[in-house]
Amino acid sequence: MENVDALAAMVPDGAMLALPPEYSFVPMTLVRALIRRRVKDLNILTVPINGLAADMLIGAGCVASVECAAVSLGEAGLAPRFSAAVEAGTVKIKDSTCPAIHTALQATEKGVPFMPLGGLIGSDILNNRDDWKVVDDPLGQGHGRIVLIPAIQPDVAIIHSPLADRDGNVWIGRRRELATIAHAAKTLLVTVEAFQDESLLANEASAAATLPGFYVSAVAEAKMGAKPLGLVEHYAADTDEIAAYARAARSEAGFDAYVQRTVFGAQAAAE
Amino acid sequence: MENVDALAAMVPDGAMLALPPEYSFVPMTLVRALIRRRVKDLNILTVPINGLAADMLIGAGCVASVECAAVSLGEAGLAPRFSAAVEAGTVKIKDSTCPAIHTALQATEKGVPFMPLGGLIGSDILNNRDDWKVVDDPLGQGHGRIVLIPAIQPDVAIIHSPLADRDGNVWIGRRRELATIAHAAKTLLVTVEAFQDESLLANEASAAATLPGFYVSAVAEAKMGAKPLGLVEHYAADTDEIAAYARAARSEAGFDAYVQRTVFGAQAAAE
Amino acid sequence: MTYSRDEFLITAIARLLEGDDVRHVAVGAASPIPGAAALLVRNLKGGSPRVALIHGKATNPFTDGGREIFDAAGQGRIDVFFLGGVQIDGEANLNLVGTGTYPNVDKRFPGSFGSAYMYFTVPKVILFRPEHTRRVFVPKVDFISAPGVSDPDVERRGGPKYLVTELCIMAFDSARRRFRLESVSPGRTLEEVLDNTGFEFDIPDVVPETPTPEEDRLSLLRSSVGLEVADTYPAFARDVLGVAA
Amino acid sequence: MTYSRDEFLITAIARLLEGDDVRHVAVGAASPIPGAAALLVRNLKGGSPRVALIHGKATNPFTDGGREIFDAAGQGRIDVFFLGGVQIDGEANLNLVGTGTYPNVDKRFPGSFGSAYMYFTVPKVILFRPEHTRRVFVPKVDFISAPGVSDPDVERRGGPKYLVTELCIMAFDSARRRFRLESVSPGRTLEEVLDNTGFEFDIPDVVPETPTPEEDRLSLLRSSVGLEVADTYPAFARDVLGVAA
Repeated sequence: MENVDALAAMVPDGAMLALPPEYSFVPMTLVRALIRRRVKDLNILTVPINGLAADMLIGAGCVASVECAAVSLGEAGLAPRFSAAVEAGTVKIKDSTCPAIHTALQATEKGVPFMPLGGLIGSDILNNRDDWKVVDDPLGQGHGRIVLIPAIQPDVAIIHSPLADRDGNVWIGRRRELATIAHAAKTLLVTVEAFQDESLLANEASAAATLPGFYVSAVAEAKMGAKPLGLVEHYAADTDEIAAYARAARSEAGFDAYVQRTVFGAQAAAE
Repeated sequence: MENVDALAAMVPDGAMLALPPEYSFVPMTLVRALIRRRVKDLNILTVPINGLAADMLIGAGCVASVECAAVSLGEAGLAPRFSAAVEAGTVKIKDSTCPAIHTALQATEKGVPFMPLGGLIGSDILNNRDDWKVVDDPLGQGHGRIVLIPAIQPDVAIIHSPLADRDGNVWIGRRRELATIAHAAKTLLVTVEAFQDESLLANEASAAATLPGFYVSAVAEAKMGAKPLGLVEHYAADTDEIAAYARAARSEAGFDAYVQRTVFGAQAAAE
Repeated sequence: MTYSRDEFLITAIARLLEGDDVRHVAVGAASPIPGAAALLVRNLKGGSPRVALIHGKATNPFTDGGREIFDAAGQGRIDVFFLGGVQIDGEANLNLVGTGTYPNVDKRFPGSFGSAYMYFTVPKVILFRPEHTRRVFVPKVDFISAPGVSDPDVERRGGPKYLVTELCIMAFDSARRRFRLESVSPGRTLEEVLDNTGFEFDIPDVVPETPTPEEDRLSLLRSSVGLEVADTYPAFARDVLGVAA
Repeated sequence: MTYSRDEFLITAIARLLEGDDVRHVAVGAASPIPGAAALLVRNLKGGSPRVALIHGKATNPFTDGGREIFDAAGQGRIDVFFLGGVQIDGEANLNLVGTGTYPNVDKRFPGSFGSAYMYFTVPKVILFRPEHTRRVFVPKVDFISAPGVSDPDVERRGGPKYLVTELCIMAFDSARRRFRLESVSPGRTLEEVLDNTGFEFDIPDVVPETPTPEEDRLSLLRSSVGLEVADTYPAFARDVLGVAA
């Protein structure tokens, strides 16, 4: 078992970093540790969307590019540092769409160089993606044109789960996108609320909710490790705190003060 | 809730029928009901392999064609009616390979006309499949040739599960191929050991093991409905009975006597 | 019975969901008004259509992760979906990315989400944007997140069918690539719609008024259906429907 | 210590799994000898390699359904896999379908399973076929379930590395498209191998003897490792290793 800072040290500068969506086990404690370690030039992939984690990493200057279907704080509004960075051009943006990101990871999961996806044609998303390719129906069955999405292999993916066992098996419940992320990524770093001694693979019921340990590079304990986001059946999102972030991050100075307090300050030292 | 015979009546003659693999919830009671209803001209798709169910349907004259990666009785040996029918040419055989069948169903699951798959080139499986297509790397990234597998959409899929709830949600545990089969098939018929009143979606742990009811066309109760095959954590396979089948089915007469006893006879009347 | 704007919009959307072709309605994140409309119709019709509030819990039937709703749409299992836009133009093109010149737009919004796919695969997409202004309804969007119409050689079974705003309801004709005004909200006028729409659209000789909320539906919204809404949107149920979770 | 043929084969295979390149061994259905070999090496090396006995339970780590092992192989996460064949020829082509003219062969076997994919994706495929006869080892297979070698324009990171039979061990050289005899089982001779092999293969000047089972390994197989084997293959553990589950 590692600690959170050791996990943060396993994310190299320049890595392509996959982040799960807001409702799916986002490892905020680890994200704060990444900001503390002053990681640089991350290429963020949101799977398929993200909010607070991506926005904080962008605001803290850790990010070179973002590939996303959306970055949003949900009910708290726009992701202010994301919007500012894209408007200013200080972060390179690769717009995508939810199923294209799932598809690109599934291609890596299956070890194929691409997968087809319907829709997309006529969208300016496609028109700005020279890595995506439109082909005529290669089976010649009258299907018409279709888009091929190249495989994406993240260097590192990070998630926070309620539970792991001593063999590194990790509970993911019905958040099956986490399995696909894990299958596709070269390195998977996991923080958990707790460890249990009994194997999660010991019975069929818990095995159904489990990511096998052989996809997991390292696991560290992080109590309340998704806060201020929520963790299903464990704690709700702290909507006041997220709204406070949204307000503070409207300006660079406000963001800096927020990060100083929550990432570098006394509040963070307790993590 | 329906009964098993009502489910059997929902499988039309000539249907493409998807069957799960031997270790994954095979609905043998329903298979026997299909034989009793004298269904005809089934096009069986094994996902990706099968044994007893396919062999009995073939022996009983219900099958026009089989697409499979393998049909085998496992430790009990060859599937005798399958082998005899293929040797005699009375059933059309479309040989495939496990990941190609998974891929073809995933294509339907994603609503795309094909998916690529590695390997296969140089195999006589490919050389005998004029529906599969070899193309040069369409992304032009030096990947070389690759095979495109067309989507397969079964008309009907049938499974037996330990448990369903009153909303038609069905427990599948970690047998995720059953989810893909369900997503891909037009009609899904399910038999279960038991029903429970509480929704399987009521908590995250059981939801993780559950196929949502909106993929399920009908559910019927069938106690011991996988026998003589096993059902994980419920009952083991009856290896003596499977061996007895394997011996009997070596000849057409032996098979007929076995079916008379187990499908049409007193033993079956109790189902 | 008096009613709020949001209650009016809920019942207006609900009327578009009552046909037998609507067996499965999916509603994206943070969409309480379409969500409440779908739950209302399900209640009225005794359990059909199925309703998937994607980030809901008890009301979320998905167990195959984030891709399942897109897969289900690709399988033809989702009949209705809702989309909005920072900008929407007269050919029903949607912009969810930002205004100005891409990529470093003047004002960046979250992004396209699944629109570029769902718009092609769901037969009945209802565009929902309460704010009806020339800022939203533009002659031509700055960025096409999802196109309203497609060439014949592009596989497309889905697309825009209706546009619902606080001012009016329009229907979209894919073949003619144009919206047509269907009805105007009570107390609003055709002139207001024209003044606040930046694109041309067809206008019938007689413009009906969108019906006011039916009393029985308002009652349901403020009681049993409100409780279901509260399961996913507690703040909305409390503030708009007066129902505590 | 005396030993059985199966115990000999288990230890012979185990020696091929001891390298550091072997981090993850997968074993297909109904393969107790390779399965026992993998569990033996895992025990000897203190937990590495990981072993996936595909239809095992406690020893089956897969939770993504039937496709996961193929996906994992596609991801490069499986280092060793075992394949056999009704027929195997000198270019390591495998036939798992039947003998005679396809499709209505003279003798139909179950089918190709995942061979046509795993043979391309798993770096170290060990061909295992105890029966060493000219019926199995033919000049040219009647049906290629999976080809031993591929043209350079076909993506292939995996393929045959060894062939283990009751008579001998051969290594396969993909570049030369030929097997090379590595060692002959104790008490067997080069002549026996030649007499019972229907294809040509390279022969070293001096042909070593395959080592007999190490005593400590036999002890492990008949005790703690045997118990692990019994978890998936109870009849085999009882009959061959004398261990009851």
